[in-house]
Amino acid sequence: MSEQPELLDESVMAMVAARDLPDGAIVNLGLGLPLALSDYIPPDREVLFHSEQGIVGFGARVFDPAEVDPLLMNAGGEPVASAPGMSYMSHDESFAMIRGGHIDVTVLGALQVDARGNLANAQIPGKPAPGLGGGQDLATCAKQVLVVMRHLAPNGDPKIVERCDMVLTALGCVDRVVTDVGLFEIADGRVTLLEYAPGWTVEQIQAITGVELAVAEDVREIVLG
Amino acid sequence: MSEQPELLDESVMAMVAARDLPDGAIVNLGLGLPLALSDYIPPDREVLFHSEQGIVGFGARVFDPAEVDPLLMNAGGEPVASAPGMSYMSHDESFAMIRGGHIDVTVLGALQVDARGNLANAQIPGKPAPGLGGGQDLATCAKQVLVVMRHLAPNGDPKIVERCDMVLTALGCVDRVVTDVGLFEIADGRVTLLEYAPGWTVEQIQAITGVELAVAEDVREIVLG
Amino acid sequence: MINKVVGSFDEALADVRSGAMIHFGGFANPHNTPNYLIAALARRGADRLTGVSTYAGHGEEVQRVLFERRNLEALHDGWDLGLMAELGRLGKLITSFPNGNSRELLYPFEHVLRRGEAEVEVLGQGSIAERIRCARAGIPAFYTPVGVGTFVAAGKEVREFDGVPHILETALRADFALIRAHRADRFGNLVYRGPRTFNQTMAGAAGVTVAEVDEVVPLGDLGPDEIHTPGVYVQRVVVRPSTPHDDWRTPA
Amino acid sequence: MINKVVGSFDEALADVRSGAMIHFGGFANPHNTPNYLIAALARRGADRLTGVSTYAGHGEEVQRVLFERRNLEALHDGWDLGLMAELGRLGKLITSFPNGNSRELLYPFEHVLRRGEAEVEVLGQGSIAERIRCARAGIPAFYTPVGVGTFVAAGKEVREFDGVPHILETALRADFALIRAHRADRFGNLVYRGPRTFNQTMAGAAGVTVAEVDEVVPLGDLGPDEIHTPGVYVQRVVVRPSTPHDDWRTPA
Repeated sequence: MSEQPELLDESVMAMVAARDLPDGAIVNLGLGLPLALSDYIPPDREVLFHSEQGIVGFGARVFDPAEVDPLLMNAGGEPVASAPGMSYMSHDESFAMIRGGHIDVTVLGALQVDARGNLANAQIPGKPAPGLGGGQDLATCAKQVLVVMRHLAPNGDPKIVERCDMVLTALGCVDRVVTDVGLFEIADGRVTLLEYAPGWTVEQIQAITGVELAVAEDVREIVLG
Repeated sequence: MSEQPELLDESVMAMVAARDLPDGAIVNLGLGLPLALSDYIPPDREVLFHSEQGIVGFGARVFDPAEVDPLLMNAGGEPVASAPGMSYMSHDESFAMIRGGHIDVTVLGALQVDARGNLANAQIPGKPAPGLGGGQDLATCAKQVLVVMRHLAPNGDPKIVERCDMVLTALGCVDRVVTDVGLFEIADGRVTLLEYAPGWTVEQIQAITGVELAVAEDVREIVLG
Repeated sequence: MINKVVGSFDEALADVRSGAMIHFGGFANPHNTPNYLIAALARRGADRLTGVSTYAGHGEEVQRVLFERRNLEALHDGWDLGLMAELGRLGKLITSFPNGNSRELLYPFEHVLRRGEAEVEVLGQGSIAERIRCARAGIPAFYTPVGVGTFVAAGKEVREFDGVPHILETALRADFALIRAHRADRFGNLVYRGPRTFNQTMAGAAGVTVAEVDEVVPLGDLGPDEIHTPGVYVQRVVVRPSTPHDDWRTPA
Repeated sequence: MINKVVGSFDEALADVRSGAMIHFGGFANPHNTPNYLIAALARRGADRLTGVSTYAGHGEEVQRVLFERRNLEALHDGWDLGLMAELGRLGKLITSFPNGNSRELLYPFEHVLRRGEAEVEVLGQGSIAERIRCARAGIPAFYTPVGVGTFVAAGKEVREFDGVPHILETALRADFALIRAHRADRFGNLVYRGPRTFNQTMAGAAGVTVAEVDEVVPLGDLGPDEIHTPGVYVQRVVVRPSTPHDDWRTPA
């Protein structure tokens, strides 16, 4: 493992994920790595970020305490900016929006993803009970499910696997995965490498992946912007 | 019939119905005679009138065209006054309010009411299809169902009957009935005369009623206020 | 850039086809009805439509009488579902009021029904409202005690909860929802004035929700606590003409 | 005269009994949580409560750490469901987040669960939200595709609609709903500020809904288009103290 190329850092992973969000998309950001996406939307694109507690259309995260609106947080409790056209609603309306299929892209963290698109992100190791948050609703009902996660678990196990053996959040839902080594598509029971992180080879990525990868014809190095 | 005492007129019927609405009650007013109730609330009592299209807390009807807010109508399309504390909502929320049991009293017109409390007010004779409006929801879900109607149909048939033979709106729901000859309670399969219009005897009322009446121990003449 | 504001009512409904299912917002009052969208739908000429509406529409003549009775000035552009009935464009109507309330005033749809030219499904307003919300909210079916033991229960599953019988009702999703609101911004965020009727209920319960509004304001003018319908639920916005038209045939 | 404003938080919760089911509004942020109602519930001493909440509560210590991480000033009166967990008052919790999100920060309720002192029902936020709305709206049960094939489907009826399996979920009605809003009038009409979370969802979904508010304004100050929750859904209103308390034991 010592000869591995560099892993993408979290902000680059978020940029890769943000790069492909279409103009006008309604996008929910889940806990963990996905929360950073609202910081990386190019100024020429309008993406409406949705959060479970009843917000659609918020902006980038706010790090200056003087600028914080204590009521305006993302799903992870981080202060975010207001943006023109933003609106507030109730939890029931917020989930009517999710469950009614009005979310274009949901960006979720994960513990495991498998070749059938199954998603496991409920049972954090060591916690006494599984937690779902809004992830199950989002994974089941959003038009596109994009996972952003480290390629390997803290214990070194691959997180993209043949078949999830952790508590399942939702079945057959994941469309794309951004990890710190590449961008993958999941469809028809197959995981396809679309883009690789600078310096990585297909073989190196395959070696740390728990399922046999297909490789896109036009596989290429990740380029931002 | 020529020796009959006078029938209560519509405004007096509305006053009788309004008289017994408790302070603070949430009250829906149905089409026809019930619409007049919002004109007759004593100034020392606060009654919140609800209307299906998404209003709670409206006031008396407005007859001066100069005072009309064209958006603020009762369920029958008659202009009504705004009142402090009034609020607007959607049709779905308005019916969540109705169906969730939050309406204390629903005041409905009727074609027939029977001894089991069944209500028929859907199929107006001569119309090509039954109409329900919000009446079925209200009759099924309100805490109390108060019918205000003429005692006899235009063709002279009694409207309080042993068993409805017209299209049913809801089963076993009617609690009280105000007609132009008296006030009645329906419970346990029995219709009880509580109050009679001035000049009327129990026998005269029984003679134009389609079911055998019980008579309250303290039966008395209707007094307003 | 997101801009849901469309230049004309005709453009907003250019892709409505015959046989489409349409939610019609409003409640028995031309002031909360999407009048110009209905006129554009009439011009579009699509027929065999399935409509969903609280009521079957007054039509011009009944509306004039009702306004006169209340000493109100009649509108020249108060088009409602009655126009679609008069033109024979409705193949089916799902409604709580297929008829007028008075014995002497006849809705245009009553004539259609008498001639046997359309189907009707009569259902209580609350069940219609909830079925529409279900479409917005991704719920295929729910149970309600409303309608048990009456004609609306015919053919529906009955099931007891806590000893009380309930019937199963299903979601009502349309191809288009035509609604009326007061103000909008380019994201399609909406603010209503007055009772929000089926307008708010239907927003988001169709493939394409089109809002007819009094004015479009700059983005940011509608505050986050004030917006009633988030633009997520709205695909197209059209502004009413500043000078009322008096013939539905006039392009708008 | 209608006046739902109650003089103290203790008075507002004086009839809560042990074993009651309680909806707790808010979402992982003390600024939208009914802090003083939770403190009063703690003083009331009722236990074996069944709670419904998006999350299990941070408790004072976790909240302090989270605020420090974000360079925000910690609140002294930011009490949340964690307080009830710390005091051992919860017999059962229905929630989407029984644990903290981070591996190193432990919610008070995690300790309760490890000790086996309470039951937990974990369910997605959307299914919880819809089940609560059903209680407000008189719907005993509905179908949803969310949770099919996962642990939440255990023991639930599965049924296909359009070839897609769905599970049956039932209404969640509580004895009390404790919610937070910005302004109220004496009718109990409420206006919120910011995301309305479970606060708006739970209003009307309990026998008694109690709203903790920043201020009560004269009747009529809240306009009909502006009110988020009609007072019909609210039984009691209590105003937060003008000077924050720093001990939950202090009567308020």
